[in-house]
Amino acid sequence: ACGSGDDAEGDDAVRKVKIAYDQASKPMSWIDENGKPTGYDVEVMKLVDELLPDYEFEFVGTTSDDLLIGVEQGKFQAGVKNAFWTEERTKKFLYPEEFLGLSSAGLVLRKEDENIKSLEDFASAGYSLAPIAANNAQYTVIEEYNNAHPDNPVKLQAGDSFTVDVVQWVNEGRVDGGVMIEGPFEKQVTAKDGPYHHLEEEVVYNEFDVIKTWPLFNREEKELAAAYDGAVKKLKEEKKLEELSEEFYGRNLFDVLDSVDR
Amino acid sequence: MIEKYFDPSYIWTAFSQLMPFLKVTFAVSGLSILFGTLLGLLLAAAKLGKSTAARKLADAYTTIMRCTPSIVLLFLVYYGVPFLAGQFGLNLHDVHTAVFVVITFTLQFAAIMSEVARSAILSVNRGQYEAAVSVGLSPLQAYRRIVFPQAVVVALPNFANGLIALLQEGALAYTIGLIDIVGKANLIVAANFNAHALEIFIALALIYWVLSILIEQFFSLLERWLGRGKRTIKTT
Amino acid sequence: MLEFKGVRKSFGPLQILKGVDVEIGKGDVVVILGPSGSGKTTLLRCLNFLERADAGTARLGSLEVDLNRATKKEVHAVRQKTAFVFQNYNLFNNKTALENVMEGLITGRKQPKETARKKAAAALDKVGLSDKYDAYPVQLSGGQQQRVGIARALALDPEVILFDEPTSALDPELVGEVLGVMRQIAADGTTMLVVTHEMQFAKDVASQVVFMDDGVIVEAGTPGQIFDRPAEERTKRFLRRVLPDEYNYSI
Amino acid sequence: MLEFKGVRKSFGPLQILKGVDVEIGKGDVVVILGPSGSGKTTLLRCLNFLERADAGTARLGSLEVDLNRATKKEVHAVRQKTAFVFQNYNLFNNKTALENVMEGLITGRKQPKETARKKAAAALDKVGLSDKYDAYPVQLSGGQQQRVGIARALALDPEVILFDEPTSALDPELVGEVLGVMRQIAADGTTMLVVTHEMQFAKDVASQVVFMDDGVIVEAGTPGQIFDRPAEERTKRFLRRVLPDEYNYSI
Amino acid sequence: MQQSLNIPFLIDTFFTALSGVPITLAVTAVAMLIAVPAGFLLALSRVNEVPVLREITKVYVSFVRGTPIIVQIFITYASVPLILTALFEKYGIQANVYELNPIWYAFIVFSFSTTAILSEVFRSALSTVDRGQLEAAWSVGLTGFQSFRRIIIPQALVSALPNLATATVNLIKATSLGYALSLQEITLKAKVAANAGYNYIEAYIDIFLVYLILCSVVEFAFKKYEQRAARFRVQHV
Ligand SMILES: Nc1ncnc2c1ncn2[C@@H]1O[C@H](COP(=O)(O)OP(=O)(O)OP(=O)(O)O)[C@@H](O)[C@H]1O
Ligand SMILES: Nc1ncnc2c1ncn2[C@@H]1O[C@H](COP(=O)(O)OP(=O)(O)OP(=O)(O)O)[C@@H](O)[C@H]1O
Ligand SMILES: [Mg+2]
Ligand SMILES: [Mg+2]
Repeated sequence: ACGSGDDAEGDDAVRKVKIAYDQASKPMSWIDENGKPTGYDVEVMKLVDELLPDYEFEFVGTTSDDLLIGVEQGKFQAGVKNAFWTEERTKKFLYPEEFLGLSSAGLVLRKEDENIKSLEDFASAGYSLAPIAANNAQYTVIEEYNNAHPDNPVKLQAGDSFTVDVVQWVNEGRVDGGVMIEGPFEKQVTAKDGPYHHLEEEVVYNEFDVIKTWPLFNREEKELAAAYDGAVKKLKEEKKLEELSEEFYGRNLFDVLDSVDR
Repeated sequence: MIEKYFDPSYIWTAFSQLMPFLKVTFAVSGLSILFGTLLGLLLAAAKLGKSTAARKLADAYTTIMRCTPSIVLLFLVYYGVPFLAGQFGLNLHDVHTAVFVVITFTLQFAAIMSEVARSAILSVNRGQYEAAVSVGLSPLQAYRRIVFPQAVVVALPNFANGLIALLQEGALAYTIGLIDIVGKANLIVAANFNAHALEIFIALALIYWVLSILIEQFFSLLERWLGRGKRTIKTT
Repeated sequence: MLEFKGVRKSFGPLQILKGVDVEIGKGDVVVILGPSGSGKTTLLRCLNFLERADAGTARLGSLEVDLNRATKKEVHAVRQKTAFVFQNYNLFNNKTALENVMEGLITGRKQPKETARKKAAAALDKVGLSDKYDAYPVQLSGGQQQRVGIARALALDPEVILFDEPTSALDPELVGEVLGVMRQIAADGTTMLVVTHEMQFAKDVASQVVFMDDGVIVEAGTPGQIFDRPAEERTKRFLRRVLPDEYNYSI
Repeated sequence: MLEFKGVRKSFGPLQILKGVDVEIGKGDVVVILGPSGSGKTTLLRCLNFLERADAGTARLGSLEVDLNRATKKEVHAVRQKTAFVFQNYNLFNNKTALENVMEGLITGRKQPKETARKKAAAALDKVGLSDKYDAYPVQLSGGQQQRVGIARALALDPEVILFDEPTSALDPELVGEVLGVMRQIAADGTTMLVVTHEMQFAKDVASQVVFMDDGVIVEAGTPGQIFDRPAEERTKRFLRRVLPDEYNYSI
Repeated sequence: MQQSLNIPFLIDTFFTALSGVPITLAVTAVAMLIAVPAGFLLALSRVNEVPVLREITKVYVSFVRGTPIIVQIFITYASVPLILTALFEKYGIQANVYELNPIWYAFIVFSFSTTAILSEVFRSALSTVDRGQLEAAWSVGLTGFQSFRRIIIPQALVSALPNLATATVNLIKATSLGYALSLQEITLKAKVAANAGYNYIEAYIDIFLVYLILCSVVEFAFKKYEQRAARFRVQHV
C-alpha cells in the first residue's frame, strides 16, 4: 500500500483506510499461521470492505495499546479489538450506530464450584479471580460490576495478557476462577483435539453475560462510520454475522440478542 | 500435576515456528547497534570534550533517553516523528514500522553506549595519550590507535550487556506490530489461547541462550585479543 | 633553534613555573639540573603542550607559538618536530616494544611499514634490546622499558628531543652506553633538552647547563661555569652535596 | 635473619632466575648490583610473593616457607614482616601522600589512627615532603612519588625492607639524604635488601654486595672484595664501565 | 487531528502512578542489595579464573543475561509453583505455594538478572585497576580482602559507576515487567486507570513523567558520587 500521495486526487477515488486489529486476541482477531489477519472481528470488517466500493481497507495487526493510541491520533482510521461500549470512551472515540458482534463472557471454575452462576455468587464466595490484562474488555466488565456492587465486589487484579492461562490456573488451584470468552474455552477444553480436553471433567464454563462489541473509529471519521453502519446493517439482515459467530465462537450468540442489555 | 500442562512436543514445534523470525530480530538490533554505537561515540566525545555546551547537551540527552521507558520513547517516535514530518508536508504514515523501532533503539542505545565509552576512555591512563601525541600522532590518531584499543577492552563487557539487552527488546517492537522472535512467541501463545505458553517461552529462552553463548564466546575472544599486554588484578 | 620565554604555570594556587627563559642553538645539548619538585618535568611538558602553560612563548626554528593560546595546528606542528622521553616511560601498553617504536613513524610520520620496521629495529638495537622486539611493556624490566622509551624518541629523528631523566632506571653500564648514543645524535645535529641527575653527562656533553629551583632558573652557563665557578649560593649548595668529592680531586 | 635458597623463576620459556641463594644477617644491608634485565626485580618480587617462584625456599627469622607452595597464611605473615619499595613507586592512586603512608599502619598493622598519622607525618618529613601531605599521587613529581614510596615502607618499621632502585628518580642532593636515612635505619637493626645503581651507597653502607647477571649470582662479598678485588671477569667488566675513573684516583 | 488531552485524568493518574513508586523502589532496592555483592563475587571468580566457579559463572551469566526477563518471569512464575506443589504433595508438606505474594518472584528474578549484568560491569571495572596497586597493598601488609576494600574497589568504582547507573535505571524501568505478576507498580497502575476511558496517551505521559523524575534523581546521585569517587584522577584536558 504505497498510494500515499493520491489522497488529494478527489472524492471519486477509492479511499484507503487503515483498520487496526488486535493481533493476539484469538478468536476475535489474530494473525493466523500464514501471517494473515483473521478472527470474527476481522472477518466482519472484510465483509464490510466488500460492501464499500469507495473504501479499501488495509488491516494492520498490532497491540491494544497501539491500536487505541493509533485510532485516537488518526494513524488508523478504525480499530477492532473486541471493545465494549462505555460512556467515557465516547469522549475519545467515535462509536458507530451498529455494533459489530457479541461476546460471551463467563467464569471458568472447578467442577465442584459448578453452582456459581454469576459474579454475585463468585464475589459472595470470596473467591480469587485470575488477573486480567488491564486493556482487556473483560477487565471493564468486572470493574463495572464492582462499581455497581460496592458492597460485594469481585477481587479484581490486573495482569498480563500472555502469561495467564486461565484453565490451567483454575485447575491447579492457583486461583478459584477466571473470566473467559466462550470461544477459547470451547477450543481448549470442549473440542476433542483441544490442548486441555483431558480436563473436561474438571473445569466448567458458566456464562454470566453476553455483551455487544464495537469497532472504534477516529473522531473525524464520521463518514466512514456511517458507511460502516450501512454495510453492517445489511450483513446482519443477511445473517452473515450469525454465520461468523458460529464459525469463530462455535455458537450463534445472536440467538440470545434479546437478553443482551449492553 | 506437571504432565497435565506440560507437553515437550510444543517446544520442538515452537522452534521451527520461531526461527524464521530471528532474522527480524537481527536486522532490527543490528542496525540499532550500528547507529547507536556511532551516535554514542559522538556523545562520549562531547562529554569528554572542552565545550561546556556540548557536554551539557550530551548529559541531558543521556539523562532523558536513559530515563524514558522504552515503550514511551517508542510511542513518541512512532507518533511524534510522522507528526513533525507532517508539519513539513511529508507523509510518513506508510513508512515501515521497523524504521521507527530502529530509531527508538538507536536513540536509547546511544545513551547507554555514551556512558560505556566515557567510562572506558577515562580508565585509560592519560600517559598513553600523552605518549601518542608526543610521537607526532594527532589527537584523533592518538585516540584511534592508542587510547581506543585499550578502552575497548574495558568497554566490551558493558557493551555486551547493552547489546544482549537490545536483542531482547523484541517485545517492544511487538507493541507496534513488528513481529520479531519475541513477538512471534507471543502470537503462538495467543493462537493457543494461552495454553502451553511455558513450552513456547522455554523454546524462546533456549534460542536466546544459544545466541548469548555465541555472542559471549565472540566477545571473550575479542577481549583476549585486544587485551594483549594488559596486566589485571589477579589475586592468584 | 629552540627558544622559550616567560613560561609560567600554576596548578591551582601552586605556582610551579614562575617565568622561565631558555635559548638553545641547533645541535646544542642543554642539561637542566635541579632538585626534585623544582618544575623540570612541568617545563618540558609545557613545551610539548602536554600541559597548557599559563603564559609564555616558544620558537622552534621558524615556528613561533604562544604556549597558552596555540591552535591545534600549531600544537601538532610542534609535536611533529619534537620527541619526548617520559620520566615514567609511558610505553603503549597494547603494543610490543617494536610496535611502540614504529607507531610514531607509521602513523605520525606516514612512513611505509617496512622502512619503519627497519628504523625501529635499529633504534632498539642501539639501546641493547635486540632480543625484546616482541615483548609487551609488562614483560619488560624497568630499565628495558626506559630504553624502549628512548628508542621510540630516537627513531623519530626529530629536530628536538626532550628527555626527562632518561637514564634513571639504568645500571651505570647502560647509562654509559645510552649517553654515548645521545652524544652521537647530538653531534649529528639534533637539539636536546635533557633533565638529568647524571652530572657526568652534564659535564661531558652539555653545551649549556641550566640550574632550576622552585620554578625559576637560578643560573645558566657552560658546564665549566656552573660546575667550577657557580655564582649563586643555591647552586653552590646543590653542587656541594651532589658532586662526589672525587670530582674535586680530579680537577 | 633472611635467607633464601635455590630461587628459580621462568616466564614461559624464558628462564629469569636460575637458582639464587642469598643469606643476610639481622641489620645487614645487602646490595644487589647487576645489569638491566638480569632478574633483580624478579628476585625481590619472588621473595614477597608478588611473583610465584617455580622453586626455592626462604627463611625469615623463625619463619620458613617454600616460595612455590606457601599457603595464604604464610604469604601474609611474610608480607607483614617485610616492606617493599617499588621501582615504579606504585602509590595508591586513590589516597593522598599521607594516607598512602598511613594505610599499612592502620589497616595492615591495626594501629590507632592518631598514632598512624604521627608516624606517617614523621616518615614523610624524613624524606623532605612535609608540604605534600595532602597531594594525590598524580599531583606529585616523579621524585616526590618515589619518596612517598620510601616513606610508606619506612613507616611500617618492618624487620626487612626490600628496596628496588629507591633513588632512581631523585636528584643527587636528595639521594644523599635518602641514603642517609637508610643508613640510619640499618643502624637501628632493620635488615635491607637493596637493588640499586648507586655505587657510592654500595661502597659506604653495604655489609655485602651481590653481583647478579642473567639470573645467577656471579659473585658476592664485602664491598671491599667486590669493588677492589673482583674475582670474576664479568664483574670486572661491569665495574670497569661503572666506576668513574675518579674512583681509581681516590684509592 | 490531535485530540486534546484529558487534563483532569492526566493529573489524577499521575498520582495513581506515583503510588506505584514504593513497589518499584522495593523491587529495585532488594535486587540491588543482592546483586551488588553477588555480582561482585561472580566478577572476582572470573577475574581470578577460579576453576569451577568461573565456568558456572559463565553459564549463569549467559543464561540470565541472555534471555528476556519477561520470559524468566514467566518461566519462574509458571513452573516454580507446579514443581513446589508436586514436591509438597510428595513429602506431605501442608503449604499453599499460591498464597505467596508474587513480589517474591520479582525479587528473585530481578536479583538474578541484575547480578548477571553487574558481574560484567564489575569485571570490566576491575580490569581498569593496575595490578601494581594490589601488589603495593599486599606489600604494606594488607590482606586480599583489605586490599580490595581500601584500594582496589575505590579505584574500580570510578569506572563502574556510570555503568552501575545505567543498570540501576534499567532495573527501575524493567520493574514494569512486574505487570506479568500483577505487581502494583507504576506502569500497571497507570494502565489500569487508563482502561476505563481508554486514556492511553495520558497514561503514558504519566508513566513517562514518573520514571523521568525517579530515574533522574537516581542518575544525579550517581553522577555526584562519581565526581566524588574520581577526585584522585587527573582532569582530562
Ligand atoms: N611478566 C614477564 N613476562 C616475560 N618476561 C618477563 C616478565 N617480567 C620480566 N620479564 C623478563 O625478565 C627479565 C628480568 O626482569 P627484571 O625486572 O627482574 O630485571 P631487573 O634486573 O630488575 O632489570 P632493571 O634493572 O632493568 O629493572 C627481563 O629480561 C624481562 O624482560
Ligand atoms: N597535576 C598537578 N597538580 C598539582 N601539583 C602538581 C601537579 N603536577 C605537578 N605538581 C607539582 O609541581 C611541582 C613540580 O613538579 P615537576 O614534576 O615539574 O617536578 P620535577 O622538577 O620534575 O621533579 P622530579 O625531579 O622529582 O621529577 C611539584 O611540587 C609537584 O608537586
Ligand atoms: Mg620530574
Ligand atoms: Mg628492575
